[in-house]
Amino acid sequence: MARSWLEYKAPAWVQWCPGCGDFGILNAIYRAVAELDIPPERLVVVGGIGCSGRTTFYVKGSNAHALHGRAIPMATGIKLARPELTVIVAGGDGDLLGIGGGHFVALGRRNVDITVILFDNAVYGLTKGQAAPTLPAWIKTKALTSPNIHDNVNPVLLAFSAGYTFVARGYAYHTSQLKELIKTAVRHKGASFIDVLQPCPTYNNVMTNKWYEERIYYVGEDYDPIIRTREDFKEKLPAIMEKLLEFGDRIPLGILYWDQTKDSFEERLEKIMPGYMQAPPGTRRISVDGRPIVDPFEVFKDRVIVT
Amino acid sequence: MARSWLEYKAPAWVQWCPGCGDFGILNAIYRAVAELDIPPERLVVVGGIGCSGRTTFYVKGSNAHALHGRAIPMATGIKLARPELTVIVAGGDGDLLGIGGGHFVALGRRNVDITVILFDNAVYGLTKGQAAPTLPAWIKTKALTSPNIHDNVNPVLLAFSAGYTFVARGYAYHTSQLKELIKTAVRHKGASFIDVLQPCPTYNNVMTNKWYEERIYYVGEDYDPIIRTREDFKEKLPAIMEKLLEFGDRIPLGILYWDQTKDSFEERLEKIMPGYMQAPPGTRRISVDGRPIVDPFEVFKDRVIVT
Amino acid sequence: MTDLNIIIGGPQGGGIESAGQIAVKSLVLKGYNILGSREYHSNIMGAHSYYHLRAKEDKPGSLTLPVDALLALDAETVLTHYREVRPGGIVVYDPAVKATRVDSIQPMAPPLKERVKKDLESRGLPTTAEGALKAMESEGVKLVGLPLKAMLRKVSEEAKAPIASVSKTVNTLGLSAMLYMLGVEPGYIEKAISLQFAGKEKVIRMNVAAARIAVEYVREVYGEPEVLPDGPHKGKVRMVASGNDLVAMGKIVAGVGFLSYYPITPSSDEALYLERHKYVKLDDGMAEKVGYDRLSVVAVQMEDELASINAAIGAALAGARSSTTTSGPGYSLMNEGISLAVEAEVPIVVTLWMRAGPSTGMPTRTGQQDLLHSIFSGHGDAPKIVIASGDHVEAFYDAIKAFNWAEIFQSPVIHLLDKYLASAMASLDREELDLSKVVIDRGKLVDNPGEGYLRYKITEDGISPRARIGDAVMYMTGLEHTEDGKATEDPVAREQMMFKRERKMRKVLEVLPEEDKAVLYGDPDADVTLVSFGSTKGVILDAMKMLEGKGVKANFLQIRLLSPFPEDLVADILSSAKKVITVELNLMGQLAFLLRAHTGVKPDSQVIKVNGRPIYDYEVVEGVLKALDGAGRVVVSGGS
Amino acid sequence: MTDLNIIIGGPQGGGIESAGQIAVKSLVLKGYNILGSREYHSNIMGAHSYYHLRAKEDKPGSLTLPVDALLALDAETVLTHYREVRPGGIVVYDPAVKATRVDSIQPMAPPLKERVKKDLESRGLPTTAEGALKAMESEGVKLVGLPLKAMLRKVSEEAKAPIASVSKTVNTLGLSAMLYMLGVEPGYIEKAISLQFAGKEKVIRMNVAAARIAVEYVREVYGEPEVLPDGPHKGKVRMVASGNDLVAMGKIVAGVGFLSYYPITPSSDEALYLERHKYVKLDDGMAEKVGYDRLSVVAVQMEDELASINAAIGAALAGARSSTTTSGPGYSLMNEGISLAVEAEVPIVVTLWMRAGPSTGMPTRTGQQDLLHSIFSGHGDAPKIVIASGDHVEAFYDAIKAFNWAEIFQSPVIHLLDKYLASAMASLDREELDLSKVVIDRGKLVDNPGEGYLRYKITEDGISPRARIGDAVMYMTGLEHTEDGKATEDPVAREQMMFKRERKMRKVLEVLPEEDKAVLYGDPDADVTLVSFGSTKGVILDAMKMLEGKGVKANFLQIRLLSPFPEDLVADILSSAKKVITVELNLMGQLAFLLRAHTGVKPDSQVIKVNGRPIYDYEVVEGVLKALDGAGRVVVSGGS
Ligand SMILES: Cc1ncc(C[n+]2csc(CCOP(=O)(O)OP(=O)(O)O)c2C)c(N)n1
Ligand SMILES: Cc1ncc(C[n+]2csc(CCOP(=O)(O)OP(=O)(O)O)c2C)c(N)n1
Ligand code: SF4
Ligand code: SF4
Ligand SMILES: [Mg+2]
Ligand SMILES: [Mg+2]
Repeated sequence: MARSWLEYKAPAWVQWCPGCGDFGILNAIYRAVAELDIPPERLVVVGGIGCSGRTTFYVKGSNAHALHGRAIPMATGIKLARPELTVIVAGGDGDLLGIGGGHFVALGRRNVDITVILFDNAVYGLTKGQAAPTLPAWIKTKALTSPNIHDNVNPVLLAFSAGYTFVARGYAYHTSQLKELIKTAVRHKGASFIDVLQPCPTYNNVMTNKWYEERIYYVGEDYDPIIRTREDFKEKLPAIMEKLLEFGDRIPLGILYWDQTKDSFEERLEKIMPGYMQAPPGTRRISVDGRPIVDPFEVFKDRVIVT
Repeated sequence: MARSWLEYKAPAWVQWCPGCGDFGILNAIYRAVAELDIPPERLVVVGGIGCSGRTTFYVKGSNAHALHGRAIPMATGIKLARPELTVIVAGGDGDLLGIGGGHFVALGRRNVDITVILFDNAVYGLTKGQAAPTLPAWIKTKALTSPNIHDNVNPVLLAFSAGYTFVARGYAYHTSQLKELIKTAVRHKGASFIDVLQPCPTYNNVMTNKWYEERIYYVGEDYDPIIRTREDFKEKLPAIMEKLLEFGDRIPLGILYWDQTKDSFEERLEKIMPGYMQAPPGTRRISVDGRPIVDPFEVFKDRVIVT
Repeated sequence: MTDLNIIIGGPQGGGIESAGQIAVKSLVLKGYNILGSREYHSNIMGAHSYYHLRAKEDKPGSLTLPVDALLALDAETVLTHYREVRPGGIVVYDPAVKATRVDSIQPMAPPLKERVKKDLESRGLPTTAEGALKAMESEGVKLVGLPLKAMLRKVSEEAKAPIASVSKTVNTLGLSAMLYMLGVEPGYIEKAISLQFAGKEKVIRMNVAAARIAVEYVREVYGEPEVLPDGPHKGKVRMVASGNDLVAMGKIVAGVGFLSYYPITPSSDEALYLERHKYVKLDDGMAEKVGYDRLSVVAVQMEDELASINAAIGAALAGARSSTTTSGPGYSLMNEGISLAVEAEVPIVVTLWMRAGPSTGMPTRTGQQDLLHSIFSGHGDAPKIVIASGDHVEAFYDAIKAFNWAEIFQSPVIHLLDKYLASAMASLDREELDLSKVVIDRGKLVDNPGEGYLRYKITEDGISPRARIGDAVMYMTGLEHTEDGKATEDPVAREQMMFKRERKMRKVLEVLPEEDKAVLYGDPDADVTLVSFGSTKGVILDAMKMLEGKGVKANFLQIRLLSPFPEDLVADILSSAKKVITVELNLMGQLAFLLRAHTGVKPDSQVIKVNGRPIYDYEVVEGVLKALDGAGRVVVSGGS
Repeated sequence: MTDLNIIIGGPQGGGIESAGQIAVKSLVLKGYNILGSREYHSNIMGAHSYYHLRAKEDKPGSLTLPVDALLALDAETVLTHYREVRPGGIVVYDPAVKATRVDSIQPMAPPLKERVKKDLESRGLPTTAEGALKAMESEGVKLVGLPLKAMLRKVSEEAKAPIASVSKTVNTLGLSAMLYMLGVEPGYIEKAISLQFAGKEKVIRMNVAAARIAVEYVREVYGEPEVLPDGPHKGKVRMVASGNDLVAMGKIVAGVGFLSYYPITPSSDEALYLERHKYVKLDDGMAEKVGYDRLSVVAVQMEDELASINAAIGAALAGARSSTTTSGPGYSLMNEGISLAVEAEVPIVVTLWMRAGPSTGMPTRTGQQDLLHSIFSGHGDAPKIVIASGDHVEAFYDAIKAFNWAEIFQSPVIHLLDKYLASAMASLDREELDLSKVVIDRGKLVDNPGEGYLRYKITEDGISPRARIGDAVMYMTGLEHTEDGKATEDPVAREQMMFKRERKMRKVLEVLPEEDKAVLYGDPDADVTLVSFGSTKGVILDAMKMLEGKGVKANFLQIRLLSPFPEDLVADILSSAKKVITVELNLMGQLAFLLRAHTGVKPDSQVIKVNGRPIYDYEVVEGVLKALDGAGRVVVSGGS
């Protein structure tokens, strides 16, 4: 714990509404990265567009504020170019599961070592409260003109289905538990996902702090989400599925699934191109004295003809 | 069975390679719609872009060949404008799960009454054999320069997670079983999904007919995928999850999950706007003698001020 | 002649929008025409926001600066707008904010802080709200201090409600005080409050109480003000609506059946307004005529703009009048769908509310930066119809015309508007939304296509009979195709289809009336011709009058149809122009570029504005004068 | 002077591509320069495909028609190309196809069937392959029948392999027969076969056997042909590569670290070629210098083009030379990302291989329809660099320059090419890919940004020092921002950033050498100036010579930089042009439009081609002659 979380507070006015759950998540991030002792310039927060995505401006880091829905591919490019950096995606439910739904699934398949934090408020905050993909059907929050007729998607189940190797759920106002989840997720080598239930006092007048408090609970010590072998998977799966599917009167928090058997994408790249990690694309030299380092007639022999 | 399947054969050269699994799927579609006795002009096949998407040109119907990945939203527009039509989406794994992944998930949330048939050959056929999202990791099919380092997505699990209310798997060369699956899927009122394992003899030299034949089996009579009540769901879920997750040495075929408890999107629209189905947007009159049927000063009273 | 200009500023979420609307309604009730628009940050709560409005006997075409009255609901407002009130004007503020230092205002933009501090320092004033107030005072602005805290306490007593629950009336307190000082009788204010909060009795009561307390206070301190004379528009049934509202209304009147959208500023409010009216009860007579009694519009929030445009295309294929609405970022994502709609000849209307780009840019600020992007959107030769509305009334009619043209020419129609028009409210007379001018024309839509139907039949005008999907065996595709819609790569068939699509665009130019292509306002013999498109129309018309006062005779060529470009008409009009100056809200001079490309006319000067704020009448005047002085490009930068 | 033109046609999947490449290699080995391109359907197997090639002593800039020899591997080829062989030329075919009726050929495009039937009927010939052969014969084409079935049986015997496994040599049989008839010695053919199938000994053996059998057969039936003299390019180390290959090579030479892509014709083959060489062993000396011994390029197939461009942006932010490659539909999807790269000043290279649109269009056919779309891609004022390569050599260098410019100007660079260049193979000399001409310039990239780093520092040239993400605390955003990358909506800061970005584009025009902006070929005093961009370069240069033969003195202005447009340079050059004719492969005359918009010059005529086939030298000649005769627009339509 070399650093104080204050070192990560960027000098900027935090624009969220009073009481917004985002403050809790932001604090959890500050504390997690401080405890992980990540130098701010090595920390990359990639934000989507939305209230949530503004996190990039509030955490001191080497950050990128992406397009709406495109934080994951941008983070993928950053991470693959510089695999030594810590990359965290901060996005809303509209951002990551609506417009970015395709990328959300694709990251699971790639298992790139990125931590995705979903600010799950079930509404589109920044655009004034429309229904987000996590809003259950028939709820009518205040900005809707008629009840929502879309079913809600289950983010943790979707992440599991897509192939994320670490899947957890936290609650925005439980900063220290959330901080621990984030730390574990960042340490995990692979695509990790944390669904953070986040009250939006301004627009989600149904799924309020009270609503959540009545439902959430932490999975117990006896719950074992860790997959160390393929046999583990078979054995533990029924219990894991039960937790992944549970969302209603009771909502489980904590690490729900953690597959430790899979290589990250970077490790797979290293397998097919040994040496990649040592001289990654972002930082390796590409010229010597301003000249290229490869000669086409040497490298592209398959196109050379000696007449 | 008023119609012969031949009535659905469009006069066009079928451009697939000899032995392509797509022929089997096409035949199953012909037979299914014939047995369902759908008038060709009421049948709408919406195709993606790919070898698979060409199905739109081969089935006689009132068809639309969409953009790559966009068959589902286009089909959604068609169906919601004319809910009385039968709408079938035919797309490849690249189309529906790669570029169209976000829409694939969104259709589950909407449960629009559309049948999605996935031509699952694990490769991008039409663009010459690149890896598709369903190609397992470390396989090196002939067009790849190095082994695939992406994990495969599990289409039936993803469909289930996304909220599809009918999820099945078929095999391209088992035309009559597939025909039955398609019929049931089309009859189901809601978003239905059939993952059709489809050998691509030209590019997928690993997941061949032989490969599949060694693995596939049909779920038995004892397997009950039907959810009629919320209790059913709890009870049957473990067995269903097992089947949804099974993909390896053994691959189950048949109806894997069938939730009969949910309203389709059209039914939900009808609930919030009774009368919608009787005068749907596609066919209702919008003018009388070339004049509009509503007057702004009558309808938009909230903006009227009497000074 | 009344010409009343007001700014009402405060923190986002602090009731600025409703204060603005109450002001608008008060003045409309009083018989004036109004124009009012909100400037706000892409933020939910706390950032600075202001309502800017103008009331006149005739129609105000433009907002302007300086204003006659500033209502400052916080220190930031004082410090942001203190240079925007005219000598002799008033500022209504709470003395409690005086001590607030510039540096202590978190939401205030750092560059603005620097500028304000520099200015106040250069005047030898403290860098606090008080400094700014002093600066105003020294320039002859009357300071009207309101002890808001004490007044709120009073409201709480009168309304018998705790302070916390009446605290939201703080805007009404300020507003009522200001309006009263400007000569608006309390009765109008109270009626406006009732209209604003229609249906919420308790809220009305609280706010009316606040209004009374405010009026009483200022009357006591500043005496009875001179009453503002009534405007000429009394005793009428009028409408007060934003551009967003009017487009939604136009769509419903046009018979829209399907609207897909993905939320994005400034288009969302159009969708929201349409959703509020998506389910309309018809009267019995009409019900009998059309065969149904409840008109339902399927309005679907899609998962993204790719889905929006493709769903809209699907619904159009199935026969619905179909539309989607978006702004720049969303439109960028729609490019591929636009190209499909061109190739497959699908009649869809895409409403494009321009905002300040590039990229996410300034989401809640205005601009006209998407002109060339929209015209050339979609890969391939993808010609389409692009129409830009100049004002609220045009926005309404264009929303309807867009559907007609989409169906007549079987083409996507891009309806260009901007954030300024989106949120600007205008007062309208019944005759301005005149249904007798509205025709519903579905072009070659056929109900019974019959056997052997060919979706892409080659015809002389390039337009084929169009059947709904579901009514005939047919094939629709984005691949190049033969007449029957089957994919082909035959070089001859391909060429034929390219020329077929080209003919349709020629037809557009043939068929459309001149008023939908380009309109010349003012004396054809003027000394200078201003050329513009979109929401600058009213501003330029106002500026023309001001220029006349300065001895400059200008006329104004409004380009309505941007694609296909009415080159002959425009060239013809410009051929007699003595000097050509374009006015537009983008950096590269997109209209100027288009003008030269199509007509060869290179504007003598360009007046541009790119700071995200609407252009004001005086800026056009200033720009034209500089241009006449020889400036090649004049950048105007007004507004906060 | 040798000028040998050949078409090799047959069903897709029937070895047309490899037959074409063997022909190319044979002729290169023989000392010629070649140009060869494949025309094919968007289909995997069965549709008609053909290889079209030309061999000359000097560099062929264009393919042309009619050809000297046609190899028809099926009836469809005979019927598709029978009007494309010159009198005195030869057609090699299998007599077994003679009886095939036009109507019975499933893959053949219905409109083509109609045209062929009409033509044959009008000549009183049967509507069969035989009819087409007769038509050729009557025009002086020599028919060379090959009993392919019997010959295959022989191959099977010689190779001691079953018929089924040798059936793939049918193309080699036909090809060898044709090449031999044209005077190419069997040794070259065999060597070319070995090169083509390098590493696959069995395949080589089988095909060499086939070649020998074919040669033997034609020698027996038609006698020893006259030997084609050797070309001048013998005894050299040369390269034969496609445009796709050369761009991939250029990227690797430029130091690309990251390539994201989503498969799409015609860009996929670039990605494929790069992937084959993504992992390069460096020699020890170089390894020591750079500190690593294996260069690895991260080439990732993304889930779509949205992901491709955003991942490329991410990698660029992290310091990699980063690129993505696509064609029209994919580029449409990248619009939003392009706009972000402009606003956030991210150096990425987007290779755009144009194909026939709009929409999915004709995926495997060529065109230049994305010029304006690419220039105006992305909403907002989003200026970017767009460069178009005229030929293979330019494609290689431009791929490198694009990275330099991207990094120097911190801007997206769009590298425009087309399907024709993508698949066209050309022979190149070592000096043509001269590394001594290549500089790697990373602009203001800083390794140690230090404290207080400002990503968007306002500078005179608009370019800020650029640090890699991961090397400094910083903020990057697509929102409008202050120098430190924090979002702002301040009107003044906004304007500053707009002008900063504008200055960068001015700088591009200042810094780039003329040869990268626009190049005039030929006599400046010519009677007519042809203006074009992209892959028409070689064709126009060839046509200029042909025109000279017809007494028309033409020169050629190649526009290399399309954005920012070098208006002064182009205007200057055109100011002395006597007559201006644009040549381009799109419908609306996109270059002509651009030309007029930027320079005021309205071309006197336009020659366009839109049928998806490359333009041929004789078409340019024909177009120019018609234009000189007064035609405003000449549409040329050659090719099958
Ligand atoms: C392409 C595009 N479409 C739409 C928008 C407008 N937009 C900005 S934020 C947002 C959604 C915000 O919701 P969410 O992602 O849930 O984040 P939250 O604000 O709730 O944290 C939308 C739709 C955009 N910026 N870009
Ligand atoms: C936006 C866009 N990107 C890429 C393509 C090129 N493309 C055509 S088909 C295809 C993939 C085909 O694979 P799949 O969907 O699995 O269908 P299959 O051919 O295997 O049936 C691609 C990438 C396209 N048409 N549009
Ligand atoms: S709108 Fe909701 S999510 Fe956004 S800042 Fe306010 S409370 Fe938070
Ligand atoms: S490439 Fe594969 S999927 Fe496509 S037609 Fe051929 S065999 Fe079928
Ligand atoms: Mg949200
Ligand atoms: Mg596939």
